[in-house]
Amino acid sequence: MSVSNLLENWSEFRHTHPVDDKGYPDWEAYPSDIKWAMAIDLDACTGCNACSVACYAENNLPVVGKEKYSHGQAMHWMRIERYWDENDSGFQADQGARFLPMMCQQCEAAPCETVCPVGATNHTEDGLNSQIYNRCIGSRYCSANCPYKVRYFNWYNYPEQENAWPAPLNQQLNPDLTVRTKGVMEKCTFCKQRTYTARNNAKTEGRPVQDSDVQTACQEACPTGAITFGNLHNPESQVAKQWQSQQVDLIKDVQEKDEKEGNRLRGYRILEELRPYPSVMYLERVRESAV
Amino acid sequence: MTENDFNRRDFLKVLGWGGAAVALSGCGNTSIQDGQETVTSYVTLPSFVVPSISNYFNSTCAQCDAGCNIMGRVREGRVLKAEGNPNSPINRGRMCGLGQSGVQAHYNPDRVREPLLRTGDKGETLTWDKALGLISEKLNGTKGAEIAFVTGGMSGHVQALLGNYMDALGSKNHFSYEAISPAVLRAANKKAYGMSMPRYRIDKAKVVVSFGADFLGAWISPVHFSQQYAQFRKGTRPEGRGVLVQIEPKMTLTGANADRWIAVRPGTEGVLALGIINVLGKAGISIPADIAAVSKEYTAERTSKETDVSAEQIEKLAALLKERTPSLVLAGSAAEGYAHGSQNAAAIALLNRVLGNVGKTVEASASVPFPQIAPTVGNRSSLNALNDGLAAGKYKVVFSYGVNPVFSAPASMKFKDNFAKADFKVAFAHYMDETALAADLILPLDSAMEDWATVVPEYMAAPEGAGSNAYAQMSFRQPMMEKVFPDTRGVGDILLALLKQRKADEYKPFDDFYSYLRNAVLKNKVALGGKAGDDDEVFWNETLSKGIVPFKGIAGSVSAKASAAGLKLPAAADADPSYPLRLIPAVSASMRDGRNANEPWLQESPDPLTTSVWDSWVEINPKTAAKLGIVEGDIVEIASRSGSIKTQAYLFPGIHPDAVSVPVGYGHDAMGRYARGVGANVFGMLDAVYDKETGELALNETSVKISKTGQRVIIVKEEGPAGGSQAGKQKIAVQVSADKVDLSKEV
Amino acid sequence: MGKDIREDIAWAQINKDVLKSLESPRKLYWVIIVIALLVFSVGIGCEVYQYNTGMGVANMDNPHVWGLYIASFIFWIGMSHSGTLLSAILHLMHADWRKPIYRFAEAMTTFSLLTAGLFVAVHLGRLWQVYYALPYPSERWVWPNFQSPLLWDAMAIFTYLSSSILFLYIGSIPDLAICRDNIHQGWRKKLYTLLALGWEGTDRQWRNFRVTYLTIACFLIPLAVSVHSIVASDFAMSQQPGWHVTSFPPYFVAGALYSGCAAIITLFIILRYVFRVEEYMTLPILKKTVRLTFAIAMVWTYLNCIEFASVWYSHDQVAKDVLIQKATGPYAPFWWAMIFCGSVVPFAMMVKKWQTNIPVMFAVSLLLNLGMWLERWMIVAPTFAHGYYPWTWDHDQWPSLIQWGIVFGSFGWFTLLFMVFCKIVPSVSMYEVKEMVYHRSLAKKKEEQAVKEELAVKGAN
Amino acid sequence: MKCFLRSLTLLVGLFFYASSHAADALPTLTTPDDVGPVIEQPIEFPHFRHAGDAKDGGMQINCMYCHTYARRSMVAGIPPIQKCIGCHQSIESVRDKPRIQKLFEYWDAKKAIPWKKVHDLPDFVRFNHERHIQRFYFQQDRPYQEVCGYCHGNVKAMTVAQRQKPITMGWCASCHQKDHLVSANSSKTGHGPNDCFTCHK
Repeated sequence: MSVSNLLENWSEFRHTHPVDDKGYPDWEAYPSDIKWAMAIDLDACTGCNACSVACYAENNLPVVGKEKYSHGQAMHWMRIERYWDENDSGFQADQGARFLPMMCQQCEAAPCETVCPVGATNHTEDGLNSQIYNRCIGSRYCSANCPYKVRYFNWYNYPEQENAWPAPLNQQLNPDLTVRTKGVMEKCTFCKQRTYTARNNAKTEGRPVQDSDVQTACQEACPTGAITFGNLHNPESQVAKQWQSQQVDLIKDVQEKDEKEGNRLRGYRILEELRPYPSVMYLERVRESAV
Repeated sequence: MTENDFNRRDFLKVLGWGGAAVALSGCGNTSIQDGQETVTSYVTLPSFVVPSISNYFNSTCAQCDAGCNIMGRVREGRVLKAEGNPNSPINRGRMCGLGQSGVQAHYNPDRVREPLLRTGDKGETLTWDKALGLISEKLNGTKGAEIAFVTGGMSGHVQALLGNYMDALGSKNHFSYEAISPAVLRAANKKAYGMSMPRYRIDKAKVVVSFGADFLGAWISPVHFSQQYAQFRKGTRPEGRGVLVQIEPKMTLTGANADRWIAVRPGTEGVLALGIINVLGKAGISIPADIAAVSKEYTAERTSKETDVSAEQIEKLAALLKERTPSLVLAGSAAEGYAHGSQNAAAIALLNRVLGNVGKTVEASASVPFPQIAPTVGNRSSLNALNDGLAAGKYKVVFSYGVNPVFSAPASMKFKDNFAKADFKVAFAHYMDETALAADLILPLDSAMEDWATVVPEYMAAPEGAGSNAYAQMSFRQPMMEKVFPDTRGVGDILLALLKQRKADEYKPFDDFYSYLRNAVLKNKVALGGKAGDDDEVFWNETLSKGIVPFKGIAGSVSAKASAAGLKLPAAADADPSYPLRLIPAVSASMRDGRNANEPWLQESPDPLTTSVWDSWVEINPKTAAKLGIVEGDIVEIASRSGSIKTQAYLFPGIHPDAVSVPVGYGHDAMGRYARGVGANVFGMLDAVYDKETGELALNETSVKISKTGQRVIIVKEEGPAGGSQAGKQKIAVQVSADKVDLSKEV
Repeated sequence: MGKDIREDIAWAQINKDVLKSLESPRKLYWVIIVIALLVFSVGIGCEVYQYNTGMGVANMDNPHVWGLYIASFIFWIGMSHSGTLLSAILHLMHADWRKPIYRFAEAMTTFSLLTAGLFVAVHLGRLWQVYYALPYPSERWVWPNFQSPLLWDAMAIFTYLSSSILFLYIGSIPDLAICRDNIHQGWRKKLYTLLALGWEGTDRQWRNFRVTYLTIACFLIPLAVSVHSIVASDFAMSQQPGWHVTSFPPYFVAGALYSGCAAIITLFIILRYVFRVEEYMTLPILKKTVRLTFAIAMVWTYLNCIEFASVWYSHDQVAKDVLIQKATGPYAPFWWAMIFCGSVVPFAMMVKKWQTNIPVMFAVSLLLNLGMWLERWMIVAPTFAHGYYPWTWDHDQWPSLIQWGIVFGSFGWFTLLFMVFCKIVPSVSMYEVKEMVYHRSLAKKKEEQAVKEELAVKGAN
Repeated sequence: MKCFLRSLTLLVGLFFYASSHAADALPTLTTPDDVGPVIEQPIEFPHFRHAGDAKDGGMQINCMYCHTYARRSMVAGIPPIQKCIGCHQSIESVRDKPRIQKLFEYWDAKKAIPWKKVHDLPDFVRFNHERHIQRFYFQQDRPYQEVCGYCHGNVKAMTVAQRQKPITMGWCASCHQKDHLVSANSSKTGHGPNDCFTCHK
């Protein structure tokens, strides 16, 4: 490790984004043949919270208790947001409520990545926005800069001081990922431990990763199958088909179809106009007007 | 290698030793600590176990009565997570949050760990031998009629064993009690369709009109219905995207997902159903004469007046139902919790007949040919019977298993006092809940992930295809790991031990419940889908590994002869000015009747609609609240004729102005660290009004008044003070009208 | 208006007066020290608790991940700027009135930087891993992220701090030598001997001294500007509404000078009383400082308006919402207080009579400081309360007592450092005052000479 | 002044130059051994006897005969006692040796042996044995003793295994940065992942 290596090294550890300063996308520069992405059908989502609980189970999320929840310190990587329709007189309930599962959008040009002073969050070659817990020094700049506010900080020492898993509850902890201690940032990883295993197995068998290899915990649990997850680069994958059929392009900040009149497609990405190039496509909730 | 006859029981014993490695907090520990930790090592290991790779064992979820088939993910001798079994016709590989939390019931730190005997106010631990001996002692000289056994809904071989035990005791007093049960629906269905639990086909319907059936949340088999719902919403299916209309006074999770949520005046659901029939008749649908006779007086105007639903809305709904068939009309708990609940349900069932849905979206299900293992469903009328018996001093020895009536009985029943009248009360308990606290002897149970059982679901979902109306299944529940606490026992084992006290010879061959179960299943190998020539061991192992045993049930048929005879709906009564509001106890998908309240994930997962956590609340319509001067977070006192509770007010647009709603399942004063003292128990304040036909407690018949206490808190909830507003016109949770999108070409 | 420094004051008198201040300050000095210690120990207590328990006790949450710590951090960084302004910029501009007061202003720079550094430590979730942020060739082959404004920040501040310390020290060498020569025993003697670096006041030493001092002064000015520009980049480089503002760097620099000047006024008034140096820190100097402050206040107000205006006429709806939220939402009282203190109160400094009125100026300077502190808080907090994402809107999270305690404690820490410094190092630069007196007396003589000559000429005529 | 500046510049330059070279020389694949502590195990397992070369009296058993999971799992795994017994029940010659007797004691008591971890990684690190074995043993066709030895050192000469390599991040990275042949009969090279998220969990 020499000082002369500094710049070289530094550029290596930040992977190239397909969307870079050139102003146009450069898929050639994309470093691997996997790009994990998701599609969530809000018309199928019932807001039942199964995904969120599955995430707690899979990712060793601490239960913080009432007092800390009241301070907004809950650690749900996947949160279900509930919105109402509105009119002048307030909230309207006659078309139900709108639910939105919100987790890290794994942006391709993530605002959080550039600001971390120690490079604890950066882009992986399979298109994830990684969070290296042990590198994190807790400056919380990433969270400050996240447009979606989906990063969760360990405000307390949940495993030890707060006893979030009193024995024998701690036996449930998933050994595939660490339990985070106080002072580090964490967030949805698209179930990194699962994608890792899927890639590992596919590699051993010498074949590309398929849809059947991996499901995220939320996707697996979802009672209505509203969540689709897979490799966006593989045209055979369900998620790629969905993105394609909705004409949502990962590398655009304004989708062509949205510019067109009479667009009858319902795929969209949240806060796309900020150009973070999120990897989660939502499908608009549909409501019948005939009744 | 050396042990070829390696069976699952032994496997669980030798696998991990002395507790396996637990994921530790990783971030503080940067140094390598060679020689500090111990490697997970084994004595013997079957070839399918590879360290760091999970094994899956099929089992059955015990968190509610739907009986979803699950897979337990096991690593290094610990079960880590429950996942759905993809081969299950019930949940098809999916799971709800409640089911996911099953592992927290299993690893719960507040589980009862050893048998406890109460002497006065103190408890002492005792050995199993002593505990069982004590029971035997108390039962000696007690007549069969003086012994009662109260359980929840039951099925499978544990039930068979319990039946045998009751026979051995000479008692017929088995009470099957469920605090929240579709008992009224069962009776109404029996009348209308000829079977109490037909199969609903939401996935085949073009329109679903649900009168308060929260099939996505907490109604019968929610994960199964969610599967159907997902199909129903697909624009690509031949019927096109389905339309869901939910009619209920308090918005449920299903209501929140409806295309149109209609707030009906509480109790007038039946009237609305008849009103719709009336309008349908006018629109040219042929109405059978008996129905027409009843519905003719319910013109759109009159219905509108009684139900608080606009005539225009009724006509729109009727037009939709006429235009799009088949449809499906569901009657749920919100429509049934009244003194005239059965009448409401019957009126709603008429709609299915009028619309010709019976046989199309209401299908016949099979019944189970083995009565011993067929499900015994629970209801509340059985609790009344038990309570009456207790009050009269009829029962000297009372067993309770899997229920918590001390918590869920209305205070007016005085159940706790009556329960105390029995000489000796034995609770088979998972937690020290309210009922266990009131018992004399507490027997700690294995968790559902440590125990053997078979489960036959009441709602019999079937895979697609021929013969589905004769499809029945039994699911296995099997241990996934060694016991967390060594001194707990499976309910089957306890019952077997008790049976041996009575009929030692008959049950001598069975060392434990496992061998009883294995024997019982192998005896019926052929009926359970095996061949007579199959090797017992192979059949048994295959059955266990699948977790699901499909067998041929008795094919049923639905009759489309729902009759309007005797149908009489009461006119909506004027509200009592001293108790002007109707209390609707809400059953949420995660809290249910409160038996799982001690699982922290459930406490921390926000209620989908109010996003509230770790407390109960009362939902009040903003208009009503404005009238009463209540703002969000006010601690209000809700008083009925039978009791009162205090809780925080939440202004909720999804509730009828005449109603308020409080979730049930909160307000435990025992059970464990996560449940105790959280919220208020609404069961206690319910008026003792019963459905006239089934004797079921009418949950929604309690009238209340609300008054401010002057205290105010900030509600602990997920949503911010903006209340889920999307102001700023950002594209966040976007909604689009169905005619603006083309759903038919989606993938 | 009071008298200015007498031109005919003897150099020995200057030495005597200033040195006396090192030995016998008023009783108030000890009161201040005790209070500062108490306040500081409150902060220490809170920090120990927070360090052991976790950042949660500061009552931060998602989205309010930053709180008063960052606001105070900017405040203290800002405070450091006027030291540079007085000692370096005015030095280059040959404004001689700065001479009696630049020493303590320079000390203020150093100590407020040290205080700001404290907040970085207090703010970090894992302070014990802070070395990850240092660019050193590590065994792990990884470097900090040079793209992060936070890292620029760390580097800029560290450079600024070291340069400031150097500047302060070098500027004090001749005075330290005077101290050495006038004190005859004890630890002070040893300390001064060590610090004076064998200063003898030879011609060559003076020449080298001048060059060095000038060089560092020149170096320090761009550094000062860049430091606060970089602090501004922490916000301006991010994407959040209300932060993503192009004009932030100059705005921050102006704000920094502003709050620094206000702090100088406060400390000026305290020092001249506590150390009985009314003779040197005279009211005309106060008047000049006040006028300077007023000018900067107007610049700041202008830039503030520019910021609002640019948000207003842009089509950035979200940024506009944040601005409206600031003025009408839960933060409104603080925001309006900031406008009042920052833009209205300074007009009090226009009143000539008040410019030299000690109590009034003391009150005004405190209000200005309060306003500037609020300004920093109003930059940080409202954006979190009303960012892009509606789900997190209007969720107020007020700082806990622990957080307040640490902020409070930082004032104790600063005061303690500053007061101890003033007791050890002469807070009035003796040699520069002598210079000033000398130049002024020369000028006066010249003037008198000129008058005389004129008279002579007239008389001749 | 000029002189001072000049010498300052020179000094700074020298520092950087020197430190750059000093640092450059540090981590390479063949680092000097960094021997870990001696660890007392419940049974003093003689690796050299089982895996050692024949000339040293070893039996040259493949590492993966006992550590059988290494090629198909993240962890190499400690063999269950069953595995030891499988051979040792028919090796009468050493049956009365104290270590073997100890082994049979555990077996008879059906108690797992509490082996201590010799190569312990922090919990936030994911090391995958399978990938490394696949890459170097199966694809590159290197001898197993060499492949395992990259990280575990010369275990075949040890009794109780002892850590021989530093197993620190820089040490891992030093190898990951090197180009390695993709397979035995290919001239293509590639290096290990340098993605933080691959190894950190």
